[in-house]
Amino acid sequence: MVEYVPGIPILKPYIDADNKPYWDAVNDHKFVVQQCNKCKNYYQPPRPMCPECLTLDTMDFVPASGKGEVHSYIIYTTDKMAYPGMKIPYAVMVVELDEGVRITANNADDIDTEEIHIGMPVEITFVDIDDSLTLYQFKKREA
Amino acid sequence: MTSIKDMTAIAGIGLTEYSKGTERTEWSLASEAIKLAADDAGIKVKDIDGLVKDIDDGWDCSYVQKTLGIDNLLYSSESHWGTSSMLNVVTAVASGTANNVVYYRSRKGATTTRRSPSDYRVAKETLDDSISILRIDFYEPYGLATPQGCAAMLQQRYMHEYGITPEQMAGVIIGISEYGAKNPLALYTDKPVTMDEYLNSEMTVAPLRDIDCAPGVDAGIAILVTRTEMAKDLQQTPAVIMSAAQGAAIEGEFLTGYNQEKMTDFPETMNMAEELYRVAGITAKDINVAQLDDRFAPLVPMQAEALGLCGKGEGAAFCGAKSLPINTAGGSIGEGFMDSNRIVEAVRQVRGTSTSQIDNAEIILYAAGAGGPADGLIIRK
Amino acid sequence: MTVQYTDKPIPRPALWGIIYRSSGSLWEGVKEEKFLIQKCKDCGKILHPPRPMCPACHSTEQEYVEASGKGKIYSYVTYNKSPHKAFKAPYSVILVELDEGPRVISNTVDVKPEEIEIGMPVEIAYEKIDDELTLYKFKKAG
Amino acid sequence: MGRNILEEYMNRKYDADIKPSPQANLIKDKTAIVGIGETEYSKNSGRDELDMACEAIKNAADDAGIKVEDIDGLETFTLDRTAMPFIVSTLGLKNLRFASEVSFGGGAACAVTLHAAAAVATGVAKNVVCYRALNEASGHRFGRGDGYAKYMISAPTPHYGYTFPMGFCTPLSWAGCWGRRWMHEFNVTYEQIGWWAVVLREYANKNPRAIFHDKPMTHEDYMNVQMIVEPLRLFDCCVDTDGAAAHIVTSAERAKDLKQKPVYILGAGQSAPIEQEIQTIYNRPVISGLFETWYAAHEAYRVAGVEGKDIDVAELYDPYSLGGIMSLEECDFCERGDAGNFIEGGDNIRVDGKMPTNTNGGLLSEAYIHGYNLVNEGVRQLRGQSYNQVKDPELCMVTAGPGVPSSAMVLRN
Repeated sequence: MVEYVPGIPILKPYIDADNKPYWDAVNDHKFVVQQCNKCKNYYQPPRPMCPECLTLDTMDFVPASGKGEVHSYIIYTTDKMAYPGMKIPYAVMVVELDEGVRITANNADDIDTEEIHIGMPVEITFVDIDDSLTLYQFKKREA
Repeated sequence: MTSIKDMTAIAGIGLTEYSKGTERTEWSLASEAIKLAADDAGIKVKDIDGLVKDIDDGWDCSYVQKTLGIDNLLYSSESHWGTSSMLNVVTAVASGTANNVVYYRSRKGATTTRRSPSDYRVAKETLDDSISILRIDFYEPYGLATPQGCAAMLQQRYMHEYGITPEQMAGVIIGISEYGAKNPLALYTDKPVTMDEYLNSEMTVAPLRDIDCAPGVDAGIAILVTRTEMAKDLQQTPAVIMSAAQGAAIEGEFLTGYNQEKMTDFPETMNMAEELYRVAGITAKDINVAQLDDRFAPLVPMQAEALGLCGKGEGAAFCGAKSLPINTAGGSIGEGFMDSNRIVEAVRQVRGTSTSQIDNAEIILYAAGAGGPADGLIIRK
Repeated sequence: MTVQYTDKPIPRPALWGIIYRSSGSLWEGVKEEKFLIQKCKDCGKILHPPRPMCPACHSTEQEYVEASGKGKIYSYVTYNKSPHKAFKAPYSVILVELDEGPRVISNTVDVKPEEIEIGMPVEIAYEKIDDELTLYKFKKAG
Repeated sequence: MGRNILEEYMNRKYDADIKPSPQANLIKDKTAIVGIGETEYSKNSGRDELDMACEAIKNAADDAGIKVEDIDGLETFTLDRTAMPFIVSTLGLKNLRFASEVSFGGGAACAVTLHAAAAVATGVAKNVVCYRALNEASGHRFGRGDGYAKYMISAPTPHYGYTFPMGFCTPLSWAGCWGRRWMHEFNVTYEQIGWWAVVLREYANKNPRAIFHDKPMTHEDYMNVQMIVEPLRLFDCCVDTDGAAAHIVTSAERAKDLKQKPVYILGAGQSAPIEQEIQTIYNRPVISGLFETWYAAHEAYRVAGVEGKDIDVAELYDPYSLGGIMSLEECDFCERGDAGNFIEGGDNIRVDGKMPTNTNGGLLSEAYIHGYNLVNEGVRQLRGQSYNQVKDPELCMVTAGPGVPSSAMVLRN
């Protein structure tokens, strides 16, 4: 569960031509992963060219299940290394998705920081931070 | 005594389309350029084991590997003020550290002028470096706030010292634009510049005419270098690197070397030229074609003099008379400001594929860094 | 006063850097309308821009001496379009070679852009921009 | 994509066939580190970085017995802010022949020496100085979180856009994430991790240059100290430092008639394996290991023609204890996943142990000059000039920053 400190803006993603579809989907509360339509490999982070086929025009964004499990995590216990816009303690998790790629996200309201453990089954959910920023978090999922 | 002479060669060049404004990212341009360079040389992209870039643009090698599928790199470096990318590449290959090293640039000079975020940059309080602080402490409070202004300061002193007239100075860009008109890639030069156009060109900062300033361009360029004996059994005629060198000088800055004894001498380029010719075992007279730094046309004559291509004060007349072919693809004035597009043209002259092919083009000189830390290359068939 | 300023903040020396602080004494002197140039205590070489070590003898002991403020215009440019919102075009930027050797960038106070010539003798003048910033400028000499 | 790299890494078999042949390598045994220098390491230098860089370079030249103007090559990080043209004007370098910068912060700690050696070995330059100066204690701190909120509205690069918005924006926390996965996969305990910080502090207490020279720390102190970002405690973090360090590389012939006993570069290597990022290496096939340190170390071994078991003393880059501990595995000083047991009790890494490590106190307790102080300690060990001198060592392994494109080198006396 993450609490934001009022008055300190949350940093927005850096959006450019390579990752725009990824973040546009998040804005519509949809989750997509980049896939090369030639070799069918999934890639994270999204990129302009497929490293397997070396092609610039085969990179699609396909709907993803958003299901996965916690691969690793950290918990900010002091403000020394934490982002000032989020209340201490807060956790950040690396989640391995069913598609095999891994993304980082905070735990949703239904997961307390102490409950997080490696291997925990989770599922994506979306949070509107403010009118110009929507992010994904992960909530509990029955295995 | 070991030397880098003839040990390495440019085996592949990669050039994306030039654009005055593209949606594509620098990452996409860099990836395509490197792939094109590998295809041009005839090697697998996976066999590239070294990547060198300029700090100001493009994306660092860890990004570019994600699109090229390179398993591991044995060499990487980023050039900054005072360093030379090509010399890095040559020492990497010649020392046996890596086999195929690519110097790549990807820049959106036409779309945005922001510095590439590829390096970790925190904002204002931690300024870039001491040279940026010198500029802010000593030049910007007085309104000298642009590179154009600094180039104009050099031009004014040079024209005064040798009594150069605007008509003579016009010869530089008129000569270069004649080559640009024959090069379909030179987006900014469809026909040669006329004397009237030159004399009537606006001066944002006098005495530098706006027409004398190279525009920005969006493009990706990659230069692949390998050992000469390996290049011999690849697809293209190898452009053998006779020598590569870099030059610096005390009191040198970046276009603002005001406390050098004679700033219009370009001491950095003179130091670099001395080593460049020594390693190559030739003199300035053996150069058949030159690709010089024409980001600001009035600096080309000073660079030609510093390289020993002509006597002091004779630079403008030398360029106007076209006694030596200079920037045979139209240079940055024609193709947009990206130093390595002149390396590509130098390689075309070696391969005989230039849009203005010089028939006895045996030894080609490339030089960059006019008025600041200098960088040079001599290549041959 | 040949350089016209707008109401926007005028760029000013950084001075607080952790990277390069050597020019601090020079700007303190300018506040008291004295133009101090750095000199190596061991070999007497004039160092400009100021720096922590002498390139000639590698001594790290420097002192500041007051310059005469006299010099000649070495080069100049004239901005017909202003590149910075604090400055009103047209204005000229001059490069002055001081009698003691260093060359400094500045503005003229009493010479219009079209009157400036290379070799023109000039003398230092000070212009208080605001309570934290005084800039050294140059006026016609003699 | 990446299939053979995973096999290679997991089977600990470094595939050397496509690499440049060792015979073609001009650096091996033909270049040497002949001079080392540094300023005082402190929490508040009161000086600017340019001033400290010049002092460190001058000290290195004096140590080598050469004049400052004999230096014709400069080598540093892209992060360094002393700007080479102004270093040339301040040191009075009349004919600079080579200059190069390497990116990726600490990952370049040995790459700078490799590039300097490449310039010397190919005859481009004679004396190349690698230097680094920073006021990271009194000035700007890279590793803190609050810096970003003040300066930025969005992540600085696209790839940080997947971590910064989640409040995940400091190198220590990124490392803590793959570090925890390693601890999980090989059930490494916090008690075991602590021994790294404890032994390094013992070394520092005998090293007058070290910032924590007069501050002892027991294993119990370690266990009771505050957790900064779980799983890493305050004593697991490197010590932010004001200072500068430098070392000079020249040819083996010239090294013979200089002041100090030459320390030869036997083999050096750089690395940037697949899905490489700045610490956020979460899309690697496995994240419980440092591919970049393994590849850099084994490229250095390949060129040097030696193996992990031949090394007598190691200086492993430890911006946080986990980086140094896991590097023990990547340099083959112990099996993959066994580093926790290897450092338990601390004897194996003490001065008379199986692999004396970070004998100056490392980046945790001596100083954090981005690895340059580790290179200087490696040189001191091989000259017999260390405060924690290993009994006549012959081979020293130095590694650079983990989690980023990295480098490593084998030095010999």
